[in-house]
Parts: sequence; structure tokens; C-alpha cells
Amino acid sequence: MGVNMVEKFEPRIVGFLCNWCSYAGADLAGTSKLQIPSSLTPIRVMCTSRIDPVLVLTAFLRGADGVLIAGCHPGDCHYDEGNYYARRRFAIVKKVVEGLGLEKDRLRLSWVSASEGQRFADVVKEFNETITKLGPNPMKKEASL
Amino acid sequence: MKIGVYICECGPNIAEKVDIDEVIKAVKPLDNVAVVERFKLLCSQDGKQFLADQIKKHELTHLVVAACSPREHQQTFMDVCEQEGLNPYLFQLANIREQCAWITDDKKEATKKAIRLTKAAVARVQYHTPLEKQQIESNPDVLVIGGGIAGIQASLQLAGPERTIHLVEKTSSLGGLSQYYEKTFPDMKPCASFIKGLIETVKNNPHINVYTNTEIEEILGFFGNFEITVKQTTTPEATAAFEVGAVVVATGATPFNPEHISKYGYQKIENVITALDFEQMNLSGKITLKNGKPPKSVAIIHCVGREEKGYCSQICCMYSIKFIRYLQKKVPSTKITNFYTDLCIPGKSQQHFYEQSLGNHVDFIRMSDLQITKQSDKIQITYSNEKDASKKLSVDMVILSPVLEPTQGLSSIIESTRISQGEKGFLTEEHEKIAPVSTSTEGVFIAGCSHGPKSIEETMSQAEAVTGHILTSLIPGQKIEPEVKVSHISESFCIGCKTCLNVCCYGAITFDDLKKVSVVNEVICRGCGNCVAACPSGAITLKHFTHNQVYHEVKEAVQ
Amino acid sequence: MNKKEPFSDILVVGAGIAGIQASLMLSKAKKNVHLIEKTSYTGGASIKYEEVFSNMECSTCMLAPIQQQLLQDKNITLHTLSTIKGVKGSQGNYIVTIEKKARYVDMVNCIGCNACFDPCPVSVKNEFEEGLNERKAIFVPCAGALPNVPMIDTEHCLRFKNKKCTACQEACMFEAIDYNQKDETFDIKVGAIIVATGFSLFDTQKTPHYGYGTLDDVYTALEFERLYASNGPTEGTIQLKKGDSPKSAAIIHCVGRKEQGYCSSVCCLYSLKFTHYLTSKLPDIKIYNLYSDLCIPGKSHQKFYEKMKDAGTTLLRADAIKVEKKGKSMEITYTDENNKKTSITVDMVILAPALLPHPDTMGLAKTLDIAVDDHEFFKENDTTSSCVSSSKPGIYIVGCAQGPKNIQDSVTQASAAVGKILSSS
Amino acid sequence: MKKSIRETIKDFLMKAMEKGVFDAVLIPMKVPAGDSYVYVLIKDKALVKDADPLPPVMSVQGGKAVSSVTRLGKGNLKIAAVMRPCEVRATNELEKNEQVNPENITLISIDCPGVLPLHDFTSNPEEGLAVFEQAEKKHDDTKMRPVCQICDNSSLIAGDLHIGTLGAAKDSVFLIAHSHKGQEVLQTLQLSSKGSLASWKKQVQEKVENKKKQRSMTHKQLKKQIGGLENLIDTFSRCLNCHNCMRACPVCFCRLCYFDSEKVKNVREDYMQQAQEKGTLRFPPDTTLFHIGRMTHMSVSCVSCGACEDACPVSLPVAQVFSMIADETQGLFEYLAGRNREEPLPMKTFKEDELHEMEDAHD
Repeated sequence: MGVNMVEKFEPRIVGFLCNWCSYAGADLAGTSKLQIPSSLTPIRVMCTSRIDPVLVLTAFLRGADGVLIAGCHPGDCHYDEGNYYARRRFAIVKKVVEGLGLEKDRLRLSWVSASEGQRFADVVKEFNETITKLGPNPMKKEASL
Repeated sequence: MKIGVYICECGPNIAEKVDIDEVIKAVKPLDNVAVVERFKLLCSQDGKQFLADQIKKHELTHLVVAACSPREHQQTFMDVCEQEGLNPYLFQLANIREQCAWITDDKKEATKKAIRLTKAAVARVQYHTPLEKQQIESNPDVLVIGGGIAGIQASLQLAGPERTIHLVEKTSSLGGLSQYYEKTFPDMKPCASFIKGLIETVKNNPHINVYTNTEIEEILGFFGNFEITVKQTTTPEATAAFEVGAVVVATGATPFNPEHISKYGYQKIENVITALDFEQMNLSGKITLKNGKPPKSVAIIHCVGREEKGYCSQICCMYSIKFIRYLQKKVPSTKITNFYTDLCIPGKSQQHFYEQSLGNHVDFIRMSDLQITKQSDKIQITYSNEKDASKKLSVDMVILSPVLEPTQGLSSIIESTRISQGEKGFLTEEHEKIAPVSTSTEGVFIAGCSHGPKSIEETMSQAEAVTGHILTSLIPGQKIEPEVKVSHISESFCIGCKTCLNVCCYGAITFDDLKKVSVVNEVICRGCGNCVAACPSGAITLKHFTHNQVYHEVKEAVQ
Repeated sequence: MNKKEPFSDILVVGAGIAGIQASLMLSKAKKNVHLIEKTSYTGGASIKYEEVFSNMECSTCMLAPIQQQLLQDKNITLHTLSTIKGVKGSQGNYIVTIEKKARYVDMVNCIGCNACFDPCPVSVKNEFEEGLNERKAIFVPCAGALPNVPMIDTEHCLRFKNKKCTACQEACMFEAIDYNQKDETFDIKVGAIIVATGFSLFDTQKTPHYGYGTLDDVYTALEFERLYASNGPTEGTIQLKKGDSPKSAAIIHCVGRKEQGYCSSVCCLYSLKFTHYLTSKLPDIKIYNLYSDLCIPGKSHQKFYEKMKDAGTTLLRADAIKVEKKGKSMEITYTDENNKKTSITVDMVILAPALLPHPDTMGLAKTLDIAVDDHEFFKENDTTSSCVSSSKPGIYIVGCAQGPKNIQDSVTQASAAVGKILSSS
Repeated sequence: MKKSIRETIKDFLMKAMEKGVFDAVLIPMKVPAGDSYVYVLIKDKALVKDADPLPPVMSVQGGKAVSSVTRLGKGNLKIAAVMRPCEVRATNELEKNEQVNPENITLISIDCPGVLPLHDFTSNPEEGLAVFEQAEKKHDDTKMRPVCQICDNSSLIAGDLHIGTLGAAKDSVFLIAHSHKGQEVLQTLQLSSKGSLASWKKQVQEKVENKKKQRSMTHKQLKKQIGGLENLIDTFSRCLNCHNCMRACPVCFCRLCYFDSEKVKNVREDYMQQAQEKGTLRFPPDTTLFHIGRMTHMSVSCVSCGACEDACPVSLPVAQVFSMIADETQGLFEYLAGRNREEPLPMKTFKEDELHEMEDAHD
């Protein structure tokens, strides 16, 4: 077990990014060559409103150490209102997770615009730190999940 | 299934940051992966040719490219697929440059992430299905609601041998408000006569059907295929029905009625008239008081109703200044006083027009708390200005320049087209900046003062802008090609809870009352996927972003 | 009625938001479009803004998608660094001579990795950032610029000053950098021309009493836009030249209005927008708006104005404004609405200058043989009908090239020109 | 005594049918075997006397019954549906989801003493009845189902008409109209709730207050018990994945449950991969996903009626856990499922300015 202790923990973070704002922001972070932890794997969706609770839960139960949903700032949604619905759905998942005494801090919702490359970098860095503190998601190894 | 996976070195950009051989090693053994190769630069001509040859050579059924952001070259590679007869939606691009190679200097990290991203793309692409562009018949004809200058201009520019325009006007005559204006600002060009001319051209145009005294009863259908029913206001049982591909709402605006604001004394004090009264008086040829004499002094009150309505109508200052010109021409000796709060004369020619209108008989006073009362045979105006409160001025005639309000009675149009109305009652554009004349309902456009108060100039531009949109999207003889990545509702799983109807802000979902299920209209759907996440039964799938496709991406992301 | 078969292609001059809108619409109608742009990038002035009034929407999020669409559109040929040298013919049959300056970077080979910037030994002020930071002699104006392909500025590049520098070429793995590229001149045949050359700002040096150029922390509106921009020189941190953040700021409206003799119609609104910029980054900052007549026309703008007022700005009706140094900060003296001389002290001054025609307007007007007005904006043929028809049939003027206006009206005019072209063809 | 209250209620219903206020009554009735109760639609008013408006168990949730009668549109029968407050709330939730057409339905609720666990009752009906009668008389809910013991909405009025028994004089009940429809009924029958409601309100308030206390206490304990990954897994490890809880749930109205659909069925390779990651993989799989997933799907509509727990063959505390989570998720939107048929479903709407605590901190 000592080995496990010293073994470096590399978080696995699933990042649902909306095509119009946050994915563009992430690209901008890239073109600006900002240093960002590689722990986040971006998954492009057209709008954050596409992300249903079950997708988030599946990622979470499948052992994702963190799940990030990032979309256009309120009012900027490419589809007018999508991100408002997304926020409600996310709130429910987070409440349920919290209510069951699971680690709600592994779920995060952020607004990142297409011009906020730096902000995207900061969000990922922050989240990565949070997750590193939390350590690996125990669910990953849980046989009865 | 034969998946080809190709990793782009992007010169040093990826090659130096990612150990591509490691990626190849990790991807090769995956099920259904027929071939994995690296290439110097896949977006180059050679690169595209290379991919094309590979697709042929290995008879690939699916293609995965690990390179730059989809925002850069997704289209490029989809085109290659298309050329090779591979459905472009059987392709997936893994972004291992912007969001991998470029954000870390740690090669091991980058390589691991590149492997995750590529595996995710491979996992995802296996669940892709070919998507085909649909083509939908459409009707090039257009319904124009409102026979004001906006409606007239739109009709004239749209009408043609292959396109019939149905111009519906609520009142008995075409022309709208501006038919009462003798001249326009800022260059005092003739207006009323100009409009008369336009109306004649409309009447003589064989491709424009004019319906006066007519209202909209119902608008059914969607972009390309609307079914319209109109009814006569004079004899309501008399209705007509026709089909069009697009709808233009040009219902205009009406001047705010100051009658109920006592301080203006309108309808109570003689010779207190509104701008429209004055325009008509001026058009009739004579500017006189009730007693037939010409006014020796006139006050023009700006911003009437602005406080009540909560917005600036942007043209009141300008037409008030135009009134100075009218007066200077017809009753030269008159003393003219303009009472204003903020002089709103935006635009390159407006200030010049204002300056040209000044003269020894003309005053501009910035006022507040104004009050109009009767004073024997004259009218007294009490007001405060910068320096002192309750100053007085008595005049023969007062012209009130009221704000513009949206025309009332649009509910049937708004409901049946599902366009929305802002808090001030004006119609809401699709996007304040980049889509000002289209609405959230595809194929329904707005022009002129129904959209917001504006000058004839801007009204014309909007009317022409609308024709621009219609002429580009509704071409006679051409079918409409709706978005491919749209939602689809499974009839057998839908329970008819209508949640999707509630969350769709494009009105793309309708309810089939017989089957008690929701149905997506692919012509209107924009493919955001909101309804998918909203559906409790999981009866809705968004093409190219299906649960399975996303799930398998997620699954690999946590490895 | 042309005897000749009219050319079906269309020329659009200027790849700002109006030019882009027109091009995309024409392409949708299956027209081939030549879009020429003087600079090396698309998006014009609007991509310099972080947010746009009145919805405070992120400008990049609004524009990037249509810029991408433009670059991928097969019916549109984008010629950057290009200008019109000459025009022959008439409506339906224009033959336009285009001069395309060499970019010295191959648009096809370059993949936008930016590897060529660092090795470049030259550093000069970055015009795009209003000189608030520096760029190399090979550069893209800002991160996220589209097309994401740099250009070489021959005015500063050592190599073009007969020095032997090949730093960028060595750094490029794609043989994208080609010093031997030549400026080219070629003809295109088009049926109609849309002129969307945009605006420039009033030169605030001409009004020294506002202290621009002499006082450190007096900024123009565009400078301030870039200061707030998250992809700008300070990544959106609003700071004074010395680096500390201002405790108070004054926004002076109508700069150059007297000199120009017209109201630019957007200054009051974007000045109010700055209130949001400032308070969102510096919640406790004290803000003054010094204006003469508040011009906020339209259905939604008064509400916006009220919102901004609540956000925390003091509106002062001011005349005879003068800005002077006072200790660490600045003193603004002015006469208030009761003609009383008063003054305020602030750390930062932002000037809202009038919108002027693009400097090339006169030249272009001459080349195209179309009329301009007293202010040297392109002159519309007739205001009672459309304002987008120039004095010459087949040539249309849209956006701020025709007169100062906001994005909405520019886009509307662009669409209107398309309407005119398609209904006449 | 209470028996006579039942009679009073039935008399009222029969009178109403006589007067043609209702053409039929949808009401629970003991099954011939005597070991359970079901909802019956009574057309012949004479048969109403055999019904039991307050059965000791809830073997069918009334909401489901109303839904099956009206889902495909209003019938021409005017029906009175007599049920418990939580059943009325379920009906309202179903209406918001277009699963109930309320037009010809009059929803009548009764102060609810709670019900016994279904298993306990069916195993020994006679004893069950006795227990229930005692419990009702003594206002003692210790034998009732756990969710009933912590129900703070047992007198909540969400329908058209409510029958208050608490604080009522002998043989009499309070008739409380809660909608135009309800008022009409009382008017046509020339009835009005005798005297003031003061005594009823007082008792209800007392009951609600101490139930609220109990509820939060119990939920705190429950959270300790099942909270956290280990406990959660222990709690649900018995789950057979039979999905009975979902089938019994009144607000689970889907034709095919999301969690029975292909969407959550993984391909073999997938299970292999999971087994590899975890070392072993439990079958049936994804039981936890099912329960947590269901919470995200319908906890905002959960009325804590307990039907799911009755339906569970391995007696998981499903209802208790759901009621706990429901309080949290509904709290997000200051929503109480079924309380008010006008209140829009949280998932069908949004506010521009809300839930900022859910977003990460940013300028």
C-alpha cells in the first residue's frame, strides 16, 4: 500500500464544453499557449443544455474524479436560454449528490466566454487543485456500482 | 467496421509535444481499428490526398483524425470523406493540438491526454450513423402584414414573376403614417407625394395582391410552408386563405395619445394639437389657429410621453425641427419655441439640419416640469429651465411631439407565429446585433416601427434587409436544406408530457393530439439538444450527439 | 438594361461585421463573393470590444462563429491586405483592379502555431491594441484573430531593411514564410459592389484640453475597450499606466462633436457600457459621465441607461470641459447645467470620440467615382428610399462607411444592400 | 367513532351523486379477498357504501388511478376522486405533465392518519385493521409507514375539496372548498363547512409543526445512516433491479423508464472494461445509477407517498431516502410537488437570476 501512497495521483476530469463559448475559450487558451493541467478531457457539445443529469452521473459513477460543465455566460447563450436550463439541471444533480453525502465538490459549473482563454485556464487549474486535494474518486474501484 | 485513425504531426506542434508512436501503440489494438498512421500535416493538399487514398485503400467505414480543433479543420476532413463517398458524419476529429499539445510542456502528460482523446474519438465514432441532407419543398410567396412604407417597400422589392406577394392592410388604404407627412427630414424631400407614387406602383404590380380592411385570422405551418387565413374587418365572415413561404410583420407604430396626461391640456385647450394633427394641417396647405388666423407664436413640446413609456422614440426631436421648417415656410413671422430635455439628433446629417433650422424667430429651451394651461385666448406654458423655476411663456399654438407606441391588436399574429414582444410592446428581433430583422421563428421577419421607433430612412433599410433575407433563403425552384444535426423524438417512447415543448425556444416542437406525442420540425430545430436533456423518458435523441456517442466519449475520458 | 450579360459575382469591400454579413448572405444565395479587406484579419472594429450594449453580450462569442463560417465558405474568396486600385465599367459589368499586398506568410501552409513570433528580434507598438502593448514584425494582431495567419510588417522587419535576418523562416516548420512573395495586382469581374469600409475615430490630439497624449491616464474609448478585453494587453485588468487600479474614472462624451458637427449616435451608449466594464472589475470605483445631450434612442436603450445608472455612475451635464494634472490624479473642470464652474478629481479619464469616415474614403470615392457628403462619409443617393444606394447604380454603401451607426444598423444596411442586389438581378 | 366519519363522507358522496353533481366516484374499496384495497370507479351510487375513503393501506396510488382514467382526455363523466392529500398532489404533478385531464374530475382529499406498510397488512389483514383503527383513534402513527410518520402534509389541501376530520365534532367533518369547482359542489348541495375552521386549523398546525420537527430529525439520522459512499452502497446493495419502486411511483409516468431503455444498457465490452477496472463487477449492474438517476429525474415531483417502499420486495428504505432528497431538490426552487397546480414544474421553466451558488465564483 505504501506504493499506492507515493504513487502520484493524476486526476481524470471530464469537461463538457459548449461549442460556441467555452470550447472556443479553451481553444483560445491553446492558441495563447497557456499552461493548463492535462487532467481535463474536453467533450464538445453544441450547448450545455444538451447535458442531461444522467450523463453527469454516469461520468461520476464511472469514476471521473471531476466533472466540469462550462458554457456561455448567462445571457450569451447561442441558443438564447440553453444555459439557464443547464444550470437548473446541474443544480439538481449537485443537490442529489450532496444530499446522499457524496463528494459534491467533484461537480463544477463554470461560465467561460470565447474570449476568456485565461479564465478557462484558471478554471481548470483551480478545479484540478480541488480534485487533487479530494484525491481519487472512490467510485472508480467500487465493484457494486 | 473498419476505422482508420490518422494522427497529424502538425509539424512540430503536435509531434514535439506528443509521443505519437505511443498514441499509435495505444490505439492499434482497439476493436474495429483497421489502420493507424501518422502524417506530417493532414490539412495540407498532400495530407488530404493521403487521407483520400487511405479511405479507398483500406475501404474504411469510419474515419478518426487526431489533429487540431474542429473549429479549424473539421470541415476540411468532412469534405475529404464526402469526396471519397464516405458519409462525412462517420468522421470524428480529436483535438490534440489546441487542447492538448499546446497547453502543456510535459510530454508524458500530453501523450497520455492525446491517447485519451484519440481513444475517445474512436469509441465515439463507432456509434456514428450516416446523416443525409434533407430537402424540403418551399413556397416562394410572401405574406406582408401592414401597408405602411415598410410593407410597401418590402412588397415592391420582393414581387416578381416567380414570387407573389400578399400585402395585408388593416385599414382601408395603404400608406401608413408617413402618407400624412409633406416632407421628410433631414433633407426636406417630398414624402406624401412620394408615397402616393409608391402606392400606385404597388397597385399596378401584377405580382402583388393587396388586401385592405383585412386582418390576419391565423398563420399555420413553418418556414417555407405557411398557411395563412385572413378575414375582412368590414365583413368578418369574408375570409381568404393562401400559402406562403415567409411572413413579414410591418405593422408599424402609432403616436402616443397625450389626452390623459392633464399637464399637456390636449383635447381640453384650443390650439393644443399633436404632431400628427399638425402634419395633416400642414399637408392641407394652411397652418392656422381654430379661428382661422395664422399663429403668431408656436411652442413645440418634445418628448411627450417619454417618461410614461420609458424610452426615447429617436425621431421626435428631428420631426419637431422639421416643423420649424414648415412654419418658417408657411407663416414666416411666427415665433417658434422648442421645449426639449435632451436633444437627440443622431446621425451625420441631423445636426446640420438642426443648425440650418435655427434663426432669430427660433428658440430652444431645455425644460423640466412643464405645464400647459389656458390663458384667455392664448396658451400659457409654465416650466423650469437650467437657471430658474416656474418661468412662463404664452403662445398661440402648442404642438405636442409624442413618442411612438407599437400598434395594438397583434395578439393573433404573435400567437400564431410564436414571435415575442418586448416589455415595451415592440416585436423582439432574433438577435439585437447580428439578426435585427429576423425573429426566433424561422421565416418570420419584422420591419419598421413594429420592431421599434425609427425614421423613414431606417424603416426602408429594414424593409430592404428583410427582402435580403427572403431572397437568399427562399429562392424559387430551390428546396430548403434544414440543419442535419437535429433532434428526433421516438413516437413509441414519448409519453406526451410536453416538457420539450416548454423548453424549446424556437417552437420547433409541436404536439400531435391524436397520437399524444411531441414531434420535432426539422426545418425549425437548431440542434441545441435542450429537449434531449429535458425529456424524462429519454425519448429524444440529438443526431450526432446521441447518448451513446457522448457516453462512449466520456467513458474513455475517465481512463 | 445591360446589353452585355451581367457578371454574377459580387465584390464586398471591408471584412467588418457589415461586410461579413453581406458576404455570408450573398453566398447563401449561391453568389460568388470577393471579399477584400485592407488589414490582415476579419471582424473590423467589433472584434475589439469585449462586450456590446445593450445586452452586454460577449462580442467574440457573437462574432467568432460567423468569422469561422466566412473562412470555410466555399463561395467566398477572402483577399486580405487588399485594396481597390481601379474600377471600369458600369452596373452589372464592373471590372475591378485589386492590389493585394504580400503577407509573406503562405495562407495554406501556415497552420497558425505562432512559432515564428518569439525568434523575431523586432518589437514595435501593436496598432490593434492601440499601442498598449508590443508586437513583433511578424505577428497576428491579437490571440484568436481570424484568419489565424501572421503577416510580416515590412516597415519594421529587418530583412526588408536590407539586413540578413531569417529568424522567422528558420522557426517555421511549414515553409509557410516566403520572403519572395510579391504584391499582386489582378482584375475581378463583378456585377455589383458593396462598400463597407467602416470608420475611424476622431483624433483626440486635436482637443488638447482633454489632456490626451499629455496626461498619462487619459484613454480613448478603443484603448479602454482593449484594456478591458480578456484577450487584450492586460488580459482584462483595468489599470493605470503605473499599474495600480483607478479609484475613480470619468467618461467624457461628445469628444470632437463640435469639431465634426454631428452626433455619432453611439458614444452615449458605449460610454454607459463602460460603467459596467468598470464596476464589474472594480466594484468600489467612482464613475462620472460628463455629457452634453444624452442620446439614447430606441426601444431598449433607456432601460440600459437606467441599469447602468443603478450600476453606479454619476451623470453630469457638462460644458467647457478641461482636464489637468492634479497631484497623482487629474482634475476635470467644467461648467455644469446651471452654468456654474465646478470640478471633480479622478484617476482615469476615458474619452468618447466621434466616429469619422475611414481615412481611405476619399480615395476610394474617387476610384469608384461615387459621391461623399460634407463630412466625407459616402453619400447615399436618396434618403426617402434606401440609404444604401450610392450615387452610382450597382455600388452600395453600408455600415459606418455611410455614416456613424451601431452594429445593429450596420448589419441591417448590409442585409438591405443584399436585398437590393438580389431583387435587381 | 371514526367509522361514522367514513359514513358521513360516503353519505356526502351519495348525496352528491343523487344531485347529479358527480356521475361517478373514484374511491378505494376492499378487495373481495379482504386482504387489500384498490381504486374502483363507482357509477351506481348504492355501491358507494361498500367503499372505504380512508383504507389502512395504499396499494395503489390514487394519482395513478386518476391518470389511467383521464390521460387520454376528459371523459363526459363528472368524477369525484376521493383520496389522500399526497395522492392529490401526485395527481397535480401528473396534470402538469399532461398525464391527467382535470376538467371533469373533482379532487377530494381527506385528513390522512397515514397508512400501514403493505406487507404488514396483507400478511394479517384482521390484525392490520384493528391496528389501524386503534392508531386512527389514538392519533398514534408508530405503526404507520416510516414516511407517513414524518409526513408534514397529511392535511395539505391541493385539490378542489378537502374533508377535515381533525378537531371535528362527533360524526361530523369539515368541508373545505379550495377551488371554484369545490365551491360549486358545496353550493349545489347547500353545504358549507359548519362553524369555523378554527379547531381544525389549530390541530392541523400542531400536527404539522411536530411532524416537521420529526421529519428533519429523521432525515438527519437517515443521512448519517445512508450518507456517504459505503453506507449508500450498503443500503442499496440488496436492490434486485426489479424497478418495482419506479412502477409503483405515481409521478413516474414514462411509457418506458429511461433506466429500462437501451440508453443505460451497455455493450458487453463495456462491462468487461468495468470489471477490469474494478476487479469485479456486480450484477445486475447500474442499480445505484438507477436510484440516483431516478432521484435527478423525478425527486422534484416526489410527494413522499411511500408507494415505492411498499413495492420493494427487499424493503429498501426507498421512500425515506427519496423524501429526504426531494426536500432538497424541491427546496432549490422553493417548490413543493403538487401543492399548487398553477406552480410550473421546475424543469419546464427557469429564472435568469437564480442558483448562483451553483456556479463557481467569477466576476
